Amino acid sequence: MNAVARAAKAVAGGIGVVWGAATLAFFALHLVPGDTADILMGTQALTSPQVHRRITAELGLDEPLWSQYLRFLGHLMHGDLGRSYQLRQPVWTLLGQNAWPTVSLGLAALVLALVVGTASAIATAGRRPAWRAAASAWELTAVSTPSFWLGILLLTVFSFRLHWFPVAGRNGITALVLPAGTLGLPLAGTIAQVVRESLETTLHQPFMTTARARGLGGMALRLRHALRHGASSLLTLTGLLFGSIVGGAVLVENVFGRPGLGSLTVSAVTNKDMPVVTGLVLVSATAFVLVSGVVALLQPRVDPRLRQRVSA
Amino acid sequence: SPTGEEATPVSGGTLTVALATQPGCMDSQVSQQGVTNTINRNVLDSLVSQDGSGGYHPWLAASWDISPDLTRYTFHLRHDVTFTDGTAFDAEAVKTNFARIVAPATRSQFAAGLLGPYAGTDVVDRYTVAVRFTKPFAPFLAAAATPNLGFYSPKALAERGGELCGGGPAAVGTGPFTFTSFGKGQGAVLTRNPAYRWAPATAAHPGPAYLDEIDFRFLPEESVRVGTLTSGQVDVALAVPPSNIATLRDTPSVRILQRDVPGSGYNLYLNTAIAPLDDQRVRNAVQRATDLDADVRTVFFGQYNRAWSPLSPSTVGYDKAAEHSWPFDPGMADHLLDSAGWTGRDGAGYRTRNGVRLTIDWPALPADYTTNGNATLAQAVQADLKQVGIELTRTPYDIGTYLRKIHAGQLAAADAGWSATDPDLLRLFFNSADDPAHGGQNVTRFDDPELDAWTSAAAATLDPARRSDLYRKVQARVLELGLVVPLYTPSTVVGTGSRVQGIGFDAAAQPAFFDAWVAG
Amino acid sequence: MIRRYVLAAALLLPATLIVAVPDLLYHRSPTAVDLADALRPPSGAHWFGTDQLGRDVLARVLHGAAPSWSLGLGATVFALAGGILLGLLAALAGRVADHLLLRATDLLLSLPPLLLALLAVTVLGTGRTNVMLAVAIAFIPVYARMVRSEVLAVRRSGYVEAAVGLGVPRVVLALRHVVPNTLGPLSVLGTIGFGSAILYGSGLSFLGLGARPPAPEWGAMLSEGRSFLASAWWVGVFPGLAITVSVLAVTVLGRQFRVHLTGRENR
Amino acid sequence: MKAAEPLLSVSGLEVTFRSRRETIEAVRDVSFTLAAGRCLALVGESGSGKSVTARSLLGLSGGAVRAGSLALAGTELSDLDERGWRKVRGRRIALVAQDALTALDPLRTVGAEVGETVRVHGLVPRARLADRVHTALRDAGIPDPGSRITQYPHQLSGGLRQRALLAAALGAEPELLVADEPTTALDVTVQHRVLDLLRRRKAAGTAILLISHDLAVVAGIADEIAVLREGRLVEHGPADRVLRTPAHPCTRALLAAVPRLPARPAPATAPPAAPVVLSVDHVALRFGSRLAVDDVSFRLHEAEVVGLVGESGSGKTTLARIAQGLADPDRGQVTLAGHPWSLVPERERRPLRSRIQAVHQDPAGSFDPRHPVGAILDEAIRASARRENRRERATELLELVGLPATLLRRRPSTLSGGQRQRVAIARALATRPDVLVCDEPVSALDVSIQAQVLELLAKLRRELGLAMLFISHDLGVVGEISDRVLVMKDGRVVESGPAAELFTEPRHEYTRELLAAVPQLPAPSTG
Ligand SMILES: Nc1ncnc2c1ncn2[C@@H]1O[C@H](COP(=O)(O)OP(=O)(O)OP(=O)(O)O)[C@@H](O)[C@H]1O
Ligand SMILES: Nc1ncnc2c1ncn2[C@@H]1O[C@H](COP(=O)(O)OP(=O)(O)OP(=O)(O)O)[C@@H](O)[C@H]1O
Ligand SMILES: [Mg+2]
Ligand SMILES: [Mg+2]
Repeated sequence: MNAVARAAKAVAGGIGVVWGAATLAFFALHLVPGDTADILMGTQALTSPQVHRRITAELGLDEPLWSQYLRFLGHLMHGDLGRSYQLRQPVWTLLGQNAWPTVSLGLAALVLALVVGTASAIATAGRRPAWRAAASAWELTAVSTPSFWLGILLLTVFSFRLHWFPVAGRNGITALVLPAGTLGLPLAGTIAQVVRESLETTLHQPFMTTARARGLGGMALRLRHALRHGASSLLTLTGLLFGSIVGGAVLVENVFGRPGLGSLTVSAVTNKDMPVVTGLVLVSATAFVLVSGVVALLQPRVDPRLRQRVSA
Repeated sequence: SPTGEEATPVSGGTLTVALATQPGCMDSQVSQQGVTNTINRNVLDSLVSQDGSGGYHPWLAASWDISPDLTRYTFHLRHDVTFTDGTAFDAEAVKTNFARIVAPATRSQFAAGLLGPYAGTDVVDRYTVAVRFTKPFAPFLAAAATPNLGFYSPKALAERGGELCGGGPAAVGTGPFTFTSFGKGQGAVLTRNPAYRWAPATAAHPGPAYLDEIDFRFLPEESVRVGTLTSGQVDVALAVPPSNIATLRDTPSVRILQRDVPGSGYNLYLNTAIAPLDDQRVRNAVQRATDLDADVRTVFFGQYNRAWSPLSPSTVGYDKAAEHSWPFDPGMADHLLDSAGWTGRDGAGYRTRNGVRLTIDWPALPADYTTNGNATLAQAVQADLKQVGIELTRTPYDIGTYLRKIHAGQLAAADAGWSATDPDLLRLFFNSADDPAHGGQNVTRFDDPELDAWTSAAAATLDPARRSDLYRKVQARVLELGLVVPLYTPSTVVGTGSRVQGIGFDAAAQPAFFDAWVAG
Repeated sequence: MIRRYVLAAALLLPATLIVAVPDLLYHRSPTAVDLADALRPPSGAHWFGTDQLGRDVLARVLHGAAPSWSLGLGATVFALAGGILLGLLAALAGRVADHLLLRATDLLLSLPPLLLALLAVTVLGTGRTNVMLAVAIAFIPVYARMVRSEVLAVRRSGYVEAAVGLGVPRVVLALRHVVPNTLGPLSVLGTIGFGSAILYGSGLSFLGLGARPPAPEWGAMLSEGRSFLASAWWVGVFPGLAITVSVLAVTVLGRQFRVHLTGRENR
Repeated sequence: MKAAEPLLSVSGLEVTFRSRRETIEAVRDVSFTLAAGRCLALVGESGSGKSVTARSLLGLSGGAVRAGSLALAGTELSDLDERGWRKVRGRRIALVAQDALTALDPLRTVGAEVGETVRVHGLVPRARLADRVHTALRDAGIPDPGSRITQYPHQLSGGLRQRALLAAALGAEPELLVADEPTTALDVTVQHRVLDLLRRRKAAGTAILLISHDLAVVAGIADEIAVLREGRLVEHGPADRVLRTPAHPCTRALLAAVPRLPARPAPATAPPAAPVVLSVDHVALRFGSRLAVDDVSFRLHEAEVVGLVGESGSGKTTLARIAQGLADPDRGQVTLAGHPWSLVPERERRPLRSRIQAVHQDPAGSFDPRHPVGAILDEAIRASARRENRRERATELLELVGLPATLLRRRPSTLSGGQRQRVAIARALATRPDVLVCDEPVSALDVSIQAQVLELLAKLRRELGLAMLFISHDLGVVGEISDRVLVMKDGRVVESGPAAELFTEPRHEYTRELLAAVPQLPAPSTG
């Protein structure tokens, strides 16, 4: 297969995933109980049945499901995501406003998690049990601490007591530190655990003896040889990392009062706000497809054995 | 100097305010959220202004006449009011706004309801406007005082009406501030309207607002909101959690302002169409078995008062006689239940009748739609009822299922707390015409001719004495029938930093920033 | 090796007993409200203090063990089983099946997890078992991917080739060589997943899809307790510790299991 | 003998492995010295502690080491901490590890691996590193080094990997080279070149500790020979003396077992009319641009042994994999006992699998690391058609290859190279196959065990009619066991014919080259 054909296939696969995700979201949302108009009105509405019917008709919710689906696909193909039922704004505007804060938060958290996680793993893999236990303890505590706790804790110490970082607001990069920490530390814990496991497996391989026989020691051994093997399993973890970031963003944005797709997701899903959910799913699926694409490109770079077809 | 009220207000400065909820739609004519009003009150003006004791004062309307049958309200508007985009405020503007509210395309979730039996608006002359109703509609002035019936510039409505939910510069009002920017989750920024000269009589000062800018931020997490206040990162924090109030009162750098919210308070409505609550004795037993004094004091750290009536004490028409009329009396509850035939006991200690356990389900709303305190209070009530052998279960529902069930009248008990300045609220909750299947709020599903007659009559008169009398009877009767267990009176608790002065409350106990100023 | 398992079992025995018979050692009701005794700090009478309704926090932590463990373990086991099955299918079945399964996991992974879990609860209905399944469903694609890539690596190895050369049937091959050799890395995720499942479940109860109050459940207690972080830390910290300690315990077991699998001595 | 100051002196070296179940004293009280420019060969039966001794010279034995003294040119090595060791390893003492197939990091290019020592010790400026790597690869006898630098270990044949390891070790020009079976996977021509390289290094002053079970190789280069047995030095002396007049019975046994090229045609042992069990017709397989197997055909009759020799990287292993049905050829086909064997679904192959078994070139990699020897054998026994007492059979199989039953509970990672290879042979025999594909089955075995295994294979063939495809670079071994021999070069069979004929009257240029390169043992003076 030449490169063009492969690229075309990858793009087609990606489009397939995005389409599938949108479809799944569409039907999922129709399965979510409750009437969209009711939910829009909320718990304290003064609605009359007429108003209710009008809203239903206006949103096209009275049509049969398949025709709603076709209409939905039609709009989708034109890149028309429509307006939010609840917020009444064009979905693109909402996504546009909220995408960057979440993306920057996610990236910052990811970088932090990668650095802290791999550092912790490298520093302790194959070392004395006491060290390993200590590292493992912090990692697992981070993993099993809910992000709202972690966020509140970090805020209490670093913002309220020490005044190092603001809670939120338009203060640029300093306002990103604590949220990224909150989102990133549990991830770092996961990464450290997985990478350490992989490092320790690698450190027992025969080629490690050869490498040591060349005068490589401690750090060099880990960085130059073992880490590559760890990176390979890390790449496999992208799905998890992606999900944790998208999922964790909700709570972190809530605690820090940050704008972002996370809080938008919760309100859109719970309010059955179809256009927004669709938009979010599209964004999320596209991002995932891109991330997996990058991973698919990176994986054979890290592990050359993947570059050839497997026979038998 | 932080000596308080005697100091002279100074102009200038930015006030940073931490809000507890993220507004969804920022269009006051559409949204039903309180937080939308908190922000928009500074941008949108109303025809009239209501004071804390139920009196009405001129605002955009210099005066008004009401037809004797309460179906036609004529307002004489001020001549000097302009929107911040330069458009003049006149009768046309009123008509355009009200027409928009009731237009189906607007899908108003709340304001359209406030207009009640709206029939139309007539432009009498440029500055005189008449609002017509198909039925007598006494609560209209109260409604007209809310930001939900505030006015957007007709020009802006025509040009950017579709963007109002997104807030920001598209929202052009006549208010003391202009809406500079809004981002979901990001916060809202309001900037002073220097041309403002039509503050209502209820305001403490005429002319423009003192503050240059108000910067609203959304911090839903309670402890974070408190932390930002105590660490000086915000000037004002709304919805201070009860657990922190006592400590904050003792914190020198913080001041606590508190005002009881008028309206229905926070109550538990019992569905009389579902067994075992179809038996009045069981309903009364629930009332008597609930030790609200202790429950409310503990759960809300002594900061909120228990309720005695389905109206909160700061509401016009509140019946003081309801107080202590149904005290905690587990003995009486036991007696009532025994007489209702719930005499058996099962292994878990609950009462039974013919082998059936005495169980009441009070469905739990998703956390987004309730507060930690309310959820905890429910557990306290659960424990109280267990003492007399009633099992109170709390089935968790997602919001969709919850609403479907409530509209179908399938929930045995439902909690609600509404803020409103007019006791007409009682009609929504207890008039049989307002049953949930028809979009009403009468989840008790109790069909009582007397209650129907009294609530309808009260909506058709403006005579304060007559209204009080009617509403007093309503309150007494619903308590006697056991349709409702009033739980507590919520209050608005605002924490401010010491440099902040002049924050007040409007009639609905919403914090008002027009008179606020910052020292230094 | 055996001795270590005995040791681990000995350690887990009290935990199991607590899960099975929560009031074996500590006889207090987890739901008894005592308003006069609300928010008391830890003391001789209440070892872990009391919560805002005067309920004994220790009793609630103990009684919360069973539902929390069943959520954590149940979801993890389900997700692992589902993930292993899908991952094996993807890696060992034909190209078409692999492609389809891969795309399907892609699809699930690409959705916001909240939506996925919500959908699961919606379709299955609320309730403890269904929340557990919902969490499991959200985890399955992650495990499936992990398994698949591990399987691909294992499949290239000499010992699988040797087994193929012996004519070992595909299923036996998968069970004897492939699965055990992928379990090592997977068990790391599994032990972490145990804790996340409990937290995830508490997230769902946030949306009105989780545990019923006043039943004690660690995730729910944790989120109740956060309002008191400054004033009454014990309300939230103890259930939090319970989760962490459980995760640590499960990890120690998992590590032991891994050592057994890989035949590597724990240095 | 020069009375030079010893570069390396070892006295009283002891290495023990302690596990919960047992304590293995792998090396006991070993002492020797080695001067610069000299070569000491460590020989001894498999599992006698050679590799462990070698590794402990770099502080990498993995067990508990006690030594009276371990000195390198005045530096006391046994006192070194990890940092100190690091300065010594690679630069002053270099190691060529025994298992070439697993000794290279699969994720790094050959160039990176080979250049590592030089880079780590900062021996040449970065800019000249590439040149240095290139030179090192060429010196180690790797043809077209430029194209190999960017390849990964799995793309190299066994012999190429071994040479890459050697290049990596010699790249930094160490004072002492510890080479553990550096030529096992090499065909004789390449072996010849590698030995030349070692000799040149020796002449340039490098001390060499050579471990090899191939006494002919040892004879060609070693100045002294030390014989290990069960961890003890049983004999130590000048090479010539030890080879000609061995003192210890163990040494004598080793020497007696060395196979030699047949001097005259032996009668063919396979009846010519025996049925064909395996038929390979015009198969070809390509990896990228490299044609690993190019139009190869041969037939294997019942009870026949076909030897396969040829240059390293010429496609022997690949051909073996095709024959075994583990790789499908791009062209051509394979038939096993009349059934189509290539390009058919695995489902159809599976019932026939037990009839064709293989000993892999890389036995270490062919064992599931989690399984102890017992489980490994058990799996194969179960795959055989017969019902039998599996435990007994496993013990019996181990006995067959000369291993004690105590090994059943050991994991492959704790076995010596020879022990592993014998386990692999035992496993291949477990199903009582008709055809055995052996890829270097005896290359890691010391001569006495090798003789034992060869005798075993010959017996199986005689008694059970076992047919074999036998790959080895050791022409002596091939000559001893094969009826017919195929010679491969660059993926093609360049010559084939009855073994005796081919070795005495080679026709192809390459075959002649091969034969000329075979190292010879000096004639024993006992006769
Ligand atoms: N890590 C280990 N743990 C336990 N036993 C070991 C370990 N490494 C080696 N041994 C044992 O030590 C003994 C010597 O092993 P060594 O590898 O030195 O043998 P060898 O002489 O190199 O044999 P061969 O020629 O087969 O490679 C063997 O019995 C082996 O099983
Ligand atoms: N997976 C692979 N990818 C690319 N090239 C390969 C692969 N496997 C083998 N080759 C190449 O195919 C050729 C033949 O390799 P093969 O392993 O069959 O050699 P061999 O004759 O067994 O050599 P040796 O005696 O050194 O083991 C070599 O050039 C090798 O580099
Ligand atoms: Mg060895
Ligand atoms: Mg080979």
